[in-house]
Amino acid sequence: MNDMQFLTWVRGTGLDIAVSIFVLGVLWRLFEIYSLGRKADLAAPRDTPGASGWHTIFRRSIPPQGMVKKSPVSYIGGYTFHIGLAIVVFLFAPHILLIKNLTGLSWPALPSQFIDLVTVVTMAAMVVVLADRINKPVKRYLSTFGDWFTWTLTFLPLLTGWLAVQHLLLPYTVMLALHILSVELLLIFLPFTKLFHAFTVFGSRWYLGKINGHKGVAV
Amino acid sequence: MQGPLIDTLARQGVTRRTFMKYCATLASMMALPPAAGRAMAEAMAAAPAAARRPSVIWLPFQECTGCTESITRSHSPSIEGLIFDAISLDYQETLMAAAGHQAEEALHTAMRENAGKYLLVIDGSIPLGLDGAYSCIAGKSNLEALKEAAQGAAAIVAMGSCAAFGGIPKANPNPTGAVSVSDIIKDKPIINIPGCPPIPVVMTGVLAHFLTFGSLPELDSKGRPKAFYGETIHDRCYRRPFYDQGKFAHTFDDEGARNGWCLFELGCKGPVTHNACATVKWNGGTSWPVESGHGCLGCSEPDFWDGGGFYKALSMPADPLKMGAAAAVVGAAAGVALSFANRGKKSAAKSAHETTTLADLEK
Amino acid sequence: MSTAQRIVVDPITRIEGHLRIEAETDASGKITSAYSAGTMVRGIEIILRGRDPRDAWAFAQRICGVCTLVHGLASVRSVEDALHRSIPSYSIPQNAELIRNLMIAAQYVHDHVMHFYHLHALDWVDVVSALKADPKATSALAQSISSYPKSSPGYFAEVQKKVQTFVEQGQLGIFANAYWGHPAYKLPPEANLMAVAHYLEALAWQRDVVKLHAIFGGKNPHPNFVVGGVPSAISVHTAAENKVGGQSGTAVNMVGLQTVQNVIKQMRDFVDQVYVPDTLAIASFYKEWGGIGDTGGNFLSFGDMPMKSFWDTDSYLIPRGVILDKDISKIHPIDLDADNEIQEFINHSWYKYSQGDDQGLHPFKGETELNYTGPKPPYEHLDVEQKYSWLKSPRWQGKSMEVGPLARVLLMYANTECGAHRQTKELVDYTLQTLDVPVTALFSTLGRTAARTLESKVLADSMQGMFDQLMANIKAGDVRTFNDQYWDPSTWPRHMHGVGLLEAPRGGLSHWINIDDGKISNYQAVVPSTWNAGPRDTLGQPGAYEAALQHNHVMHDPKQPLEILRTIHSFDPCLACAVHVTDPDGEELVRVKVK
Amino acid sequence: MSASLEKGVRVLKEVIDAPIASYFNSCVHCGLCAEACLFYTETGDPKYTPIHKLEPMRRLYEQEYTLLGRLGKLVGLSKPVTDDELEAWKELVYNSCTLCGRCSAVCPVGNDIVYMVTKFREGMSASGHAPEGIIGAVNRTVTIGSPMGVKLPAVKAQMKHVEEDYGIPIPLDAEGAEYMVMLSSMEIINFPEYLAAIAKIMKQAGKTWTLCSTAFEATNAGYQIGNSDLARVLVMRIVDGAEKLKVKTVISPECGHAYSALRWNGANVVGRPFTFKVQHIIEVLGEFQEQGLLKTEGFETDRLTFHDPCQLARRGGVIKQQRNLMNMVAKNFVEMPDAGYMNWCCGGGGGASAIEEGEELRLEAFKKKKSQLDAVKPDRLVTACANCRIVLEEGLEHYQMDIPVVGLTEMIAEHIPDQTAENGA
Amino acid sequence: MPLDAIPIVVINPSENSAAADRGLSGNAPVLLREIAQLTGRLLDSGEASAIDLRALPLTPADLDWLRETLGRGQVAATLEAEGESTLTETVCPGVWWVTHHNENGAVASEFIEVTFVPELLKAHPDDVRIGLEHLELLISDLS
Repeated sequence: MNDMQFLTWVRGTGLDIAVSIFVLGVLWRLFEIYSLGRKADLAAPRDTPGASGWHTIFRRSIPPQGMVKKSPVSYIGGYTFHIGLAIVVFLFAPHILLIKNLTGLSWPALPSQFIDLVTVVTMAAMVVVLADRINKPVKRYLSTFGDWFTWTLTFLPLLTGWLAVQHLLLPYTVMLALHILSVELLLIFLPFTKLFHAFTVFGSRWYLGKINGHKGVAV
Repeated sequence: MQGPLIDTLARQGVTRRTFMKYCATLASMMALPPAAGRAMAEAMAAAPAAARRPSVIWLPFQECTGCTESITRSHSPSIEGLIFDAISLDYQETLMAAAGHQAEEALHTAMRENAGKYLLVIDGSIPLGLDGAYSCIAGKSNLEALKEAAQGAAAIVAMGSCAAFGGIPKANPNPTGAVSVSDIIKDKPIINIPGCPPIPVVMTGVLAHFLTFGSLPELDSKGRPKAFYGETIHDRCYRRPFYDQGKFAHTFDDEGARNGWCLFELGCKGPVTHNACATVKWNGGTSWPVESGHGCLGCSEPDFWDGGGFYKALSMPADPLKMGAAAAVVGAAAGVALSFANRGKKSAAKSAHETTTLADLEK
Repeated sequence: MSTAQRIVVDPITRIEGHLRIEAETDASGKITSAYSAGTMVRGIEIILRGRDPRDAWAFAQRICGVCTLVHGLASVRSVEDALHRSIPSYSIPQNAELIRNLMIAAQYVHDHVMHFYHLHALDWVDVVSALKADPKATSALAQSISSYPKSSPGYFAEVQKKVQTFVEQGQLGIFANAYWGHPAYKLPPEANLMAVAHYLEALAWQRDVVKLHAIFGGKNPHPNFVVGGVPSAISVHTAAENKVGGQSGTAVNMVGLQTVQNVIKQMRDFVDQVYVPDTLAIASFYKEWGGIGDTGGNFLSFGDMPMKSFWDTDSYLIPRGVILDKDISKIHPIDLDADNEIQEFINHSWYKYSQGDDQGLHPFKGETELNYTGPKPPYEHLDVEQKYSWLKSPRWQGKSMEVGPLARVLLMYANTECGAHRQTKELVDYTLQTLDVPVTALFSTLGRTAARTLESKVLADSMQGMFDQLMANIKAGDVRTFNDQYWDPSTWPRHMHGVGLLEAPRGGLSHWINIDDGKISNYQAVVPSTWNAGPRDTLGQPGAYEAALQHNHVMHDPKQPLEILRTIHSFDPCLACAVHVTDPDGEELVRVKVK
Repeated sequence: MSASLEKGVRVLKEVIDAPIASYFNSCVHCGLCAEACLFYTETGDPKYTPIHKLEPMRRLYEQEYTLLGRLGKLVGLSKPVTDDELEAWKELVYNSCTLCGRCSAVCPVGNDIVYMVTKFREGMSASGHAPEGIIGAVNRTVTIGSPMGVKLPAVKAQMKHVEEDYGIPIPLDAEGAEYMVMLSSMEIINFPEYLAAIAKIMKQAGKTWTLCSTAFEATNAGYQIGNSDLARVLVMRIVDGAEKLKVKTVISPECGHAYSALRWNGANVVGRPFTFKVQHIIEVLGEFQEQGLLKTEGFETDRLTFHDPCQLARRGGVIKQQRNLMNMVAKNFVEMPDAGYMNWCCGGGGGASAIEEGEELRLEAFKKKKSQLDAVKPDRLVTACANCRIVLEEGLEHYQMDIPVVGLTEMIAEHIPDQTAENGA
Repeated sequence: MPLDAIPIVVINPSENSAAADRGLSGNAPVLLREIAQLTGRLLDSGEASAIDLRALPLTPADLDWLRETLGRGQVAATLEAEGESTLTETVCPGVWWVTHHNENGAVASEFIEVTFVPELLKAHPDDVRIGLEHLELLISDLS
């Protein structure tokens, strides 16, 4: 298989397989998780404005008071890499095009130099977060194979994408193919690893907000 | 700057200044540093003028004659310049006067007289199906003709994407079993000059290099001269700044298209295509595909015909995703099935509930 | 030549591709029957199946690198026709039609000139004889027939010197082993020298005029097209508003349009001052070829150069129609969809039809299944009683047709009511008068070659009008070049079919496409050389090449098949060929290696 | 698998629901919950990371309710939960967790870890892995009526004592009263002033109220041990009492867990909504203050600070009221760092204070409270939870800090003008 | 129709004058530093050097900017050899802007040369020798 065939495969059959497993996995896992259901709360609710599942989905994106000081690396590194990822994934023109092709939705892109910068910052943040995981007793204690594996799965698309754009290490065609392949691996494993938090985080926050909101606590 | 070649050129009215200019421009085109132009001028000037013009034999196989047409569009050196001053084009079906057995004889004479020295140029792919009956010249299969001609060749130039990589005949489902020259010939130096067709100046430039230095230029992993195929179209494209700014043409006739914004969204394969179109341009520097508004087809890359569609951006799926809907159904079905299993399990646990008593607290 | 002969000439050179012809001569050396065979196939119709119809043009274009744009454009038109048949409001901006016309016309002029000088001329011009010419006399000759500025004695002396050096070196290259000195060459040395000089001039000229294709299509060979218009957006800006800096966004800017204007002028100048005078001058030495190479008198043209729209055939510069039995007083209309009009037969072609090989199939129902039954290579000859070619045999109402410049010129000649074609009539009449030959001389090898020249003039002249119209549109603020409605195949009806017609330099071209679910389900290209070079059909009727060769060809020396080349080249073949000459009894006689 | 383990697993299967599944899938092992947990911050031992305390339940969830987990169990990649493991986890689930909810407050993906711990305790208790101390408390509550063994006569003695001291009658089993007041046994034994304070306040507010002879004990050890069945038994006593006396509102005393158990969990364990309201005494006081029914005189002048009981503030949504009440009677009120919603637990909630073997750890964790107090150096510490009060006093004594702890209700009552005279006149 | 009859069709009203909108890639200003460095080297060691402008990712706007910035100096030379070549000294003496056109007038290559006199302008000793022979012939013709 030459590099062009490799690229065409990852853009064609490979993508098809990856997206299919992703869609299949996401639906299966969402059903599996949320079909367990929850009993209705019979306690009389206390109504406080701002205390609800929806509010919590957004409110939890802001660090609670004092916590940034407690664990600056987790917060700054984590926020940087999540926001960076979002920018790179959703505001880079070629990615928007893919999303447009798959969903029909599109929006304006950011200049690629900026995306480039964000990618580097994101990768740096990820490396810092990784170092933190190795150094911090709690994180090291909690970490399993899955944590190292998913870090790699997330890092590879950034690295390969950046290398491809910068024309480093391997010819662009191969690098682009590796980039797409790494994204496909990410898609394939996402529903079955802790990466699935990308989906359940909303459900979790909503439940937290809902359960506590019932008590009048805006969490 | 002295030497037989420069003297010969001088006799033809080429001054040293002209020659230096030519070398500077050639070096620029071949992406060599400016100093190389002077070095090249000196090397070429010092090269001994051949007693005979080197023999070039050009065999057409599964081709469309586009490569031949392309070389006739070469500006510097021009095709007539090559034929009259630089090479002896002893066999070229489209241009040669003789036909039939006279042509065959010219071929065999040239092969005999220049054994071991001639440059063999091949355009078109070679079909292996039906014992080669898909393409025959003089009743002889291309495969046989290639093997015979390759024996005495000093080097082989696979001209165009068909000869270099199999090209359009090899496109899915490859009905005739077409292959490239390098799939067949393993014991001769082969230089691939892909493109559909290749840029004329690339063809003549490589010929000139071989004739001047007697060796092949440096090649990349796909057998292409690095000087011309070392960088991608995208790298050298004048529209690259727009890509970087995120400005794209969305159709062939919108504001972006008229302003010359990046054609990535319209399927341009510039980022994965190694060729010199963006710098050398076409037809005497008049224009080139991207400048005229159509994305690069990627024609100098192997199997570009099966690269997923010319209007699909590289970041778009090469084929429509076929399994997605099925996967969604399967995923939902699996999810629903698991839901029922889980809820069943849960209610079973619930109905088996035995009220905990104080005694139960103690194990 | 005292016995019947069977001759094998393979390859026929100075054509595009691989063609083989088999013919038989009687004892006098006269050809009694000839067989034309395409010996190369790539299966592009098969490769196209299942692909995105918008991509098809690029594949189809690679059918031929000489015709280089016609297949691409025919393919684009086939998809557009499919859309138009399903969605009648679907249209192409006029600017796109004009740009396409300019590109087609430039292709004609470029291709015809190159054919005449580089592919055909060596059949009539003895290069070696040019060495004997007197440059002064050559200059006088040149000046007597044309006002072309490059006609000084010094100019011709230089050309002669160049050829001299070349010949003296002993390496004739592409001119080696040819038929120099053959008695069929009748030009005086001065005319030969002039032609050789123009051979070189034309090489330089053709390089420049293809810039028109480079402006609109990005490159030549194989310029780019797009379904729905042309891909070259018009980029006319002031420098101040110019976003790219020194030059406008696309190649179609002020500089590019100026180049186009220059090319048009260059084309007209060369045709008027070199091509037309040379044709007339050379033809005057070969008038007997006005009686050789008649194909039987059936001509077909699909028409082209829509001034308004592809679907408005009344706006075509070149008319559509069929002429039967040389009767130019009656133009027969063509029904593209009628099952019994355009059909392809394969009795003698290496294909298989699912319903039996004897029937003819309309291209919309066409099938392409390769079925090679010929000899295993290396082979000496083909069995012409059986299948012997990779070409199919297209027929109109069961009749063999000639397509190409002669067909078009005859149709324009027959349409004199239309203003544009008065020029054609005048040109044809002037030519016949100048050469002093009867009108029947048109149906010949000479007529075919002359028609090509005359057509070049008509088209080169028409280009200025097209360009002016384009400029007027731009001036009026209309810069539209592309219709992006229905660009996405997901917006198309599930089942469509269409035909893209185009008059290629070599004749009527048609691409037939069936589209199901946005993908090509069947693709059939019926190309000019299939009409002309196709083998015999079910009824045994010969194709145009075969018929022409069977008309009045007496081989001076079968070892030097110059006569065959003249007639075959007069069609400007677009494939690789071979010629077999077999005994009328079918008995194989002495196999003569033609050397 | 032992029968008890089997039962525990069955109970867990019953209680694992969508929020828990969602939470487990959302956890990214970021470890931020550890930073919020005083058992981790004061010991530095990563095993006290809140989410880690749920590890056996996580595995059980995956093995029971996810396809991949089932496969993993099948091929031996995922080990089944054992008695030994649960026994080892007892310390993490009970001793080192006070259900204070700070971890839930900081989790970036929104996992309600306390919610999960309460569910895990269902399985732990059902499988016999609850700590002795809490089991004892449950036993006493169910069999005797109160975790500290207080019976009705003891309550009556207190009532009498208050009536004598303050001259205010304490109603018992008064049908149709607006409020039914609950007590915690700690108040009956250690803080009798509470009952007096209620009497004074109710009198000033002019509200009718009553104690209930069959349901005076508010503490719900069943809730603390995490057993709904036993919690239900205890809640039902209150429900029966309240419905029998037809009161409008039941007042939960100054006890955080009692409030959570009745206010938020009660209806759910009995399986139907209450016919009466449940309010914490601080909520009631807040209402009285708002309605102008609470009038005080004079101010405390020494430096006071307030310890927010977790169940009242963070888990109960009552934060402003206690501050308004403080300001009513205190001139020199200062807030500790992190006070309010993010206040640190005393270290003894959720039943932890009942675990003898957990004392050392509790005292270690108390350093957090110590540092909070060190930051403001109060003269006295006010709170609104009897359990907090006891744990705080223990801790302060251990660290030899001389800061008395007082109940807010009592402090308010002290500032209510003497009503005996008025009324007696 | 003459081309100048075409009115200017404004497809895009100019929005603002941000560098990016004018097509500047930002690569040109860097070149100035390189040129300065090369000029320093020329002064220090006499070593001439050249920058191939086609080998750099410069937009036409970049080139315009550079040309405008460097300006035109006092010396300009034209060479007629297979198309015109122009060698123009910029306002910085020793920095030359060299443009080679092909026979069709298109720009074939473009350099900035940092040298006292561009190599191309100097007569080659061999040519001078031929010139001398020619001169001697002329002189001998005088007598």
